[in-house]
Amino acid sequence: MNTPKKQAEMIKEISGVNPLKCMKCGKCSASCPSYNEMDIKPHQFVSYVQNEDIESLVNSKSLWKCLSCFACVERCPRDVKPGKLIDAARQLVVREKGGDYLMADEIPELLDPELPQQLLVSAFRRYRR
Amino acid sequence: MYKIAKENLAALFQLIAGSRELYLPVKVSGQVNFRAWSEDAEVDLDTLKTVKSPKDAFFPQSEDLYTCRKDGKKLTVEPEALKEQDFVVFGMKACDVKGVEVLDKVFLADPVDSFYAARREHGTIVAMACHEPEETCFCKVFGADCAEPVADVAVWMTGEELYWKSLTEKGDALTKSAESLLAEADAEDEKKVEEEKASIRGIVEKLPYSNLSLEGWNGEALNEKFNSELWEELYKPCLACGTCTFVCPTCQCYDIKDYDTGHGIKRYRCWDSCMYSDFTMMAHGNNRTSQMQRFRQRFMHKLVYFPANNDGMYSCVGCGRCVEKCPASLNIVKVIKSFQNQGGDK
Amino acid sequence: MQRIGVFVCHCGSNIAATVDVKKVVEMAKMEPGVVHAEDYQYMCSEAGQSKIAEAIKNEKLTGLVVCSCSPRMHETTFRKAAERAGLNPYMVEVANIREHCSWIHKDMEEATKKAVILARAAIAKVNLNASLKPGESLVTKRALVIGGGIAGIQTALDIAEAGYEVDIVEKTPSIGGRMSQLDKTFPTLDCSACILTPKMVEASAHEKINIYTYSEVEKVSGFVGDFTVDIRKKARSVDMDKCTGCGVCQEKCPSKKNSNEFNRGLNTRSAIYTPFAQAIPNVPVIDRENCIKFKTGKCGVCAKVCQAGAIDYEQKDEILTEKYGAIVVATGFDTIKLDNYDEYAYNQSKDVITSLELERIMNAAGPTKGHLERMSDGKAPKNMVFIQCVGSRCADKRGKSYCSKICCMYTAKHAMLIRDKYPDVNVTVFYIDVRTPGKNFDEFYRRAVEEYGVNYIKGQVGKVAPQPNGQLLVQGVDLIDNKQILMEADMVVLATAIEPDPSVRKIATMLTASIDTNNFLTEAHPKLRPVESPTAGIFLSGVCQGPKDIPETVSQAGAAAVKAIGLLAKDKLMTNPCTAKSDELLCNGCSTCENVCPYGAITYEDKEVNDHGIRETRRIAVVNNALCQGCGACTVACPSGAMDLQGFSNRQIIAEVDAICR
Amino acid sequence: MQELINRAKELLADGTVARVLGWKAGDLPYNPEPAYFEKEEDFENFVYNGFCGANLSKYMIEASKLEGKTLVCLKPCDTYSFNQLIKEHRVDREKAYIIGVGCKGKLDIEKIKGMGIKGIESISGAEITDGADTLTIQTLYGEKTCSYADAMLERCHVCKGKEHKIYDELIGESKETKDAERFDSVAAIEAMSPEEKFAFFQKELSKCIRCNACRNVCPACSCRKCVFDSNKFDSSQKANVDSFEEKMFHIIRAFHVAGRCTDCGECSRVCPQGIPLHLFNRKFIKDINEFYGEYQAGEDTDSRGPLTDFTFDDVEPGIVAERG
Amino acid sequence: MSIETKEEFRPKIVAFCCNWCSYAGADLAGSSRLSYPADVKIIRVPCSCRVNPMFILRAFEKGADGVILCGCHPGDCHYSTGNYYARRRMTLLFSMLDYIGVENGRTRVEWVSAAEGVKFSTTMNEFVEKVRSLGKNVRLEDLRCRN
Repeated sequence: MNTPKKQAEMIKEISGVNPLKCMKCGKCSASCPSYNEMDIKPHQFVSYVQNEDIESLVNSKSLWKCLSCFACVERCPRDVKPGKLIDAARQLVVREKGGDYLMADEIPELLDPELPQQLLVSAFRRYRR
Repeated sequence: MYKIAKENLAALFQLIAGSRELYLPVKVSGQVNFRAWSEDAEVDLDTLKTVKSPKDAFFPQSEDLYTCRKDGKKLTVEPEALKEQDFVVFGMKACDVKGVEVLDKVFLADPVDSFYAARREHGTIVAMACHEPEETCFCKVFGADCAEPVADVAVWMTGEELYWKSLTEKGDALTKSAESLLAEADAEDEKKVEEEKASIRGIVEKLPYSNLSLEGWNGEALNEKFNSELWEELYKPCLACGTCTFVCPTCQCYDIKDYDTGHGIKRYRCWDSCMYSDFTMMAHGNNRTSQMQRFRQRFMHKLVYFPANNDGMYSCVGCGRCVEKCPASLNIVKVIKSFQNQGGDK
Repeated sequence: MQRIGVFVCHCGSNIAATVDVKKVVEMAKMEPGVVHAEDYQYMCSEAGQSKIAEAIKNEKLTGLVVCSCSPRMHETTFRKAAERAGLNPYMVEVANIREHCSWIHKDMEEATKKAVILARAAIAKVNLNASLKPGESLVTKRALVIGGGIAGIQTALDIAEAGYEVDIVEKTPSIGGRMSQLDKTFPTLDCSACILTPKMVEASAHEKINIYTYSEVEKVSGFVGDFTVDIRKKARSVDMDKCTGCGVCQEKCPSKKNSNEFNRGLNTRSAIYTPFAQAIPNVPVIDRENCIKFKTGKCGVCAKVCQAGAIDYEQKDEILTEKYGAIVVATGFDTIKLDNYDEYAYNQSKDVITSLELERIMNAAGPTKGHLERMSDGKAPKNMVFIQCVGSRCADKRGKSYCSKICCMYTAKHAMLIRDKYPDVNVTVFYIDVRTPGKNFDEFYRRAVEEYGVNYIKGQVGKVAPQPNGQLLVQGVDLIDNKQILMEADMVVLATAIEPDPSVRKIATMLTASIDTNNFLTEAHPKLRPVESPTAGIFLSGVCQGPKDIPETVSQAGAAAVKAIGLLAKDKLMTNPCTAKSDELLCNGCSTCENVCPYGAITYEDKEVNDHGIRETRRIAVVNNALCQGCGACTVACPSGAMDLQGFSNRQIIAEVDAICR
Repeated sequence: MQELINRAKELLADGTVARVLGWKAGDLPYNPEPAYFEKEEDFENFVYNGFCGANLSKYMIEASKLEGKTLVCLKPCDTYSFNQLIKEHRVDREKAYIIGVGCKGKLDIEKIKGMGIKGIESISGAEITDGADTLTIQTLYGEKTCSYADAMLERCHVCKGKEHKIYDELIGESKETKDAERFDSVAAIEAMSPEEKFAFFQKELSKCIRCNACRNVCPACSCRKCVFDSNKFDSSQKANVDSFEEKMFHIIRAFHVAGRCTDCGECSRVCPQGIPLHLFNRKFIKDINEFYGEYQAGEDTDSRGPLTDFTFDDVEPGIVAERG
Repeated sequence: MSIETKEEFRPKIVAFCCNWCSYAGADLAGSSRLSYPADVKIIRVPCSCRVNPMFILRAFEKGADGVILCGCHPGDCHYSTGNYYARRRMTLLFSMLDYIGVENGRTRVEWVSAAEGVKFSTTMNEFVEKVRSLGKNVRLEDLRCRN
């Protein structure tokens, strides 16, 4: 397991985001369609990464509630892109599982009807290789 | 006399270069000039004339005289060492050899130019007869015999052989060092060389410039020639470049300059050209302010002043390089002929 | 050979902490021409300067090298010190061993080595320096102010009061600028027109002030003290002298459906119009693009109804050429375009407006006669949402990276005014930070919250969605409660970022005044010379230099005026002696240099020369020293090296190159 | 040629011109020299043939200082140089009477000799009126032939065209000689690796003897005193003491004539060491065309040269690295 | 041994900076304590258009390994047009140097405003790094200037 510091570095590297640019305006949270489902709110993603509390982030509900609609990415006035941060956190989880990737034919069985379609699409986009 | 097959020349050059520096005609990017021999050099003995004359071997286009070093406010002066390494210049022609005679008059006369003298001392000249002289040649006019050059060693190239004849002690030394590759020539060979000489002389007779007359060109003619109105006409196409002087085997003028290396000064001398506007420029200005005067200077020097000071020896050897290379097609022959015609008219 | 003195400054520990100054002194002594070298704590101090003066006298110095801070800082100081001690000031060079050395390098050995080299380069240069004498140029005692807003008006008034002639060039038909569009001003809530109009009148009535409205600066040439400016007076189609300002033409004009710029397009105006009632001059202009007469050739109503016969359809643009000693730029601002902010639905709903539009709506002379109503249906709003920082503090390309500075205060003002006039309207302000530095500013904002019950929510709005019922669904966040907020509003007001007026780019280019990446004019020094452009003779007033509110603008306007007056009060200016010079013996007369000179400073003369005994008449380049600014473009264009720059000569620069590379 | 002589004599006789600048036959079949003709009898030696390659525009700088008009014979390519000199105020149009002479490509004696033809006694086929496309050369070593095109100067293979850009009258027909692309040779070098480029130029320039023929023949190098002869830049060295100086001299010379060089090819024609100097100038021309739009120096007398002009969106110097 | 000297190679870099923008930008880099290698030595010129190609070749002749020219951004020239001329001149000169086989990483033009201390410092860091990777300039030097 990586240290929190290393994890935070990895997230920053994967996402290409510099959390220090955030001016805490909250526009990401204001824009988020899944806001109410989330325990950690989009604007908080940024401070969690900044504070290197990745463990909370990867264990949060938010991790799997983000639709990756990227409204926050589009609208962020500071170019911070919280959506990319959470996306990176997800990727971190996936990576730390090692080579434990899903095979395409395993997916239908695992499908949760509650899971937003957009998340699926996003996941395929991201992990197709 | 010795001989060596042409195909063995490469080995000969390698052998000579093993003990001395060797300069000979080398073709680089289509042009043949005297350069230091190296294994991959494209040696070209067939081209009659190198672009530049081989005078570089004794009087390089530029050479350092001394180095002045600065250390804080302390200055040290280190004179450039004189040439100590023996070297061979292979393939000079009769005219080029005569050119060296002219340079000797200048640099070996008192005060002796030590840099030049050292080079002359350590240099051995291997001169080659001109197998096929060209229309621009007029060495005969200046008393050179391109069929039988006089140097440390004379060589003839004919057929598949090169014939080698040592003429001096230096030549003997060189011959000795190359002994392993040279074969004794026999009477048959001697005959071939004589035939070659005859053939060359035959061609020389037919050359368009061979009958050029130098009548009237001597020290006594100084004022008459100097004041001639012809110069005003002759110089006009001159572009004031230095081509004629830089390809010439006898032009010996140089300038002395300093180069700031950042750590001191390198004093060097380099060829200068009397065609240049800043030639002999002094603090007060210039002796010769017009191109006509500069143009006249060159030819007066070659045909009048030099013979006047050197027992009638002209400082032109008739190599014809200027005839070939002048961008405006001017040359010493045209000058001589113009005066001749004018004389005739009178 | 020069006798050079080298003076190495410790600058306290600024230099001495990283550069071994003793070593620099010791090494400098080794350089050719150096006869004296010493170091001192603060070379720029009184004591340091007198050390220099002493050395000049005792050692008979002919040149000085000061190794210290940037020449941009103290070159003048040392040159003046040298001059006082009897040495030509241009025999002084500064080696920058602070900004370019001690401050950026940590390793002592390395920094010292570099300082030695920088000193060596300066010494090499001084060895080739020559005494230079500045020329003189006369000052035209007249100022030009570009822009007739509050900044321009105040600057013009202050200059005029000092007794100098001032011209104001304003591109719109009236002076007044943005301030004339405002309803009330913070934090005092006094009526904008009430305090502005008297200033406008004062300016127009001032005998020293000449106002060109509906005019633009077309071309600027010359230099500090002697600018020549072409002003284009656009055809007004109305004779200024004849018009009485009765307004009948505007009433009768049949073309009435033209967007009213003054009201930010919220209503319409006639084709012949004055932008607003208190316009100065009170002379209408014909908007030729929309005038029926100009479009079809028929109509001519205005001419028929004009008793004074002032209408002149034949009028043409006029170019005036005037001379000025100083130019003040006061071109002001505009709000940014919101085309890229789809999430706020500005282009989709008429009820999403900018704050400047709200000013017009609130204004009694505005499109709604001062009644707060929705532009879509005229209904009075019940719920209003204000969104702050729209386009300000934005790192992406859609907005501006800077804080627009005035929005927090005017939003508080708007909220307060609405709650005051319409107590039943709920006002919500979404903010990121509330920034209120300024006298009585924070108190003002607190009053909005505490006394007027404005609901301030910390958090930005993510989306404004127009609903089929005409309502606006505002989706925001409350970061304090950690709650997403969905609320319906009747009107949404966007505190839109401001940017320099787009015209400023062209003007800056004409003036050769530098502008930053946001198009704000750059000041000569951000702290010490905030109202001057780096280009001599150009001064900055108002928002063209950076975001400001009215009191700041007025104070800067005054400051710019004082700087301009300081210049105009001089009869003569010393010109820079570092000008180009042509060597007549080398000049080919080929005109290449003339082609690259931006100042027209090079002309040609047929001149008799004596070139080492050859006398002939040649075409020779001659440099006008008053016009030449010393850029050196000509020196490189010149193939023969005839053209050289004094103070930065070819050989001087080459000496520096050599010294650095050796 | 006779028509040209007749017309020149006519103009001399009626006082239109004070002298004629043309070519005088040399003492070898291939070395005519530029010459002035002032009297009727001078024309005996007047010649205009394939060996009259010299660009007489340069001589007009001096001729412009003389009393009266000078009749000058200019080939189509020479007229570009003349225009450029007018633009730079170095020649006086009023002092020139320009006869645009026909051209069917000029010959390069170095090329002929390069084919191993030596001992030349006479050459036929070089006359401007000759229709033949073969030269027949009598030598001491027998008769030789070569095709006219093979003996042409490099510049004629990339001829700018038959049109005279400035003239008072035209005499003689010109022939299209262009059979190669002007920038191919430059492009070939551009395609080399940096090491190959360096080796190529190092080799070529090592031959340079700093005779200044290229500079002195160049109509664009019209400076009264060259920077390399003055101490203005501390650059006067006279000889290529170090290989750096060859590069310095040729780069700076090319830079000084950049945007002014008409590509007349005189530099390459006169170089005694056969250095293809036009490769420098043509590189600049190619770059200028690519970066700033097609520009032909000497096309006219009033356009702004590319180095005394700019546009706001010119390419950045970084383009050089980007192009790779 | 040769590897060791390569590691220690410190290039000589000449930076020509215009007085109004880039020199001030360098000053700002200094007052902001933004470091860049001491290999860079700045020569102040009034404008980028003052820089003659001869100066650049001269620097290489005397042993410089890289030359960089900094001026005001196009459009911001204090003399209004100087940098436009400099831009053309340098483009052509650099192209020529590239053409004769001089590594194009040894020359650079960068527009640095008075406000761009950061850009000045990053530019210099990058440039020094680039020149360092190219090693000693041997194609355009005068050997006599070596020690």
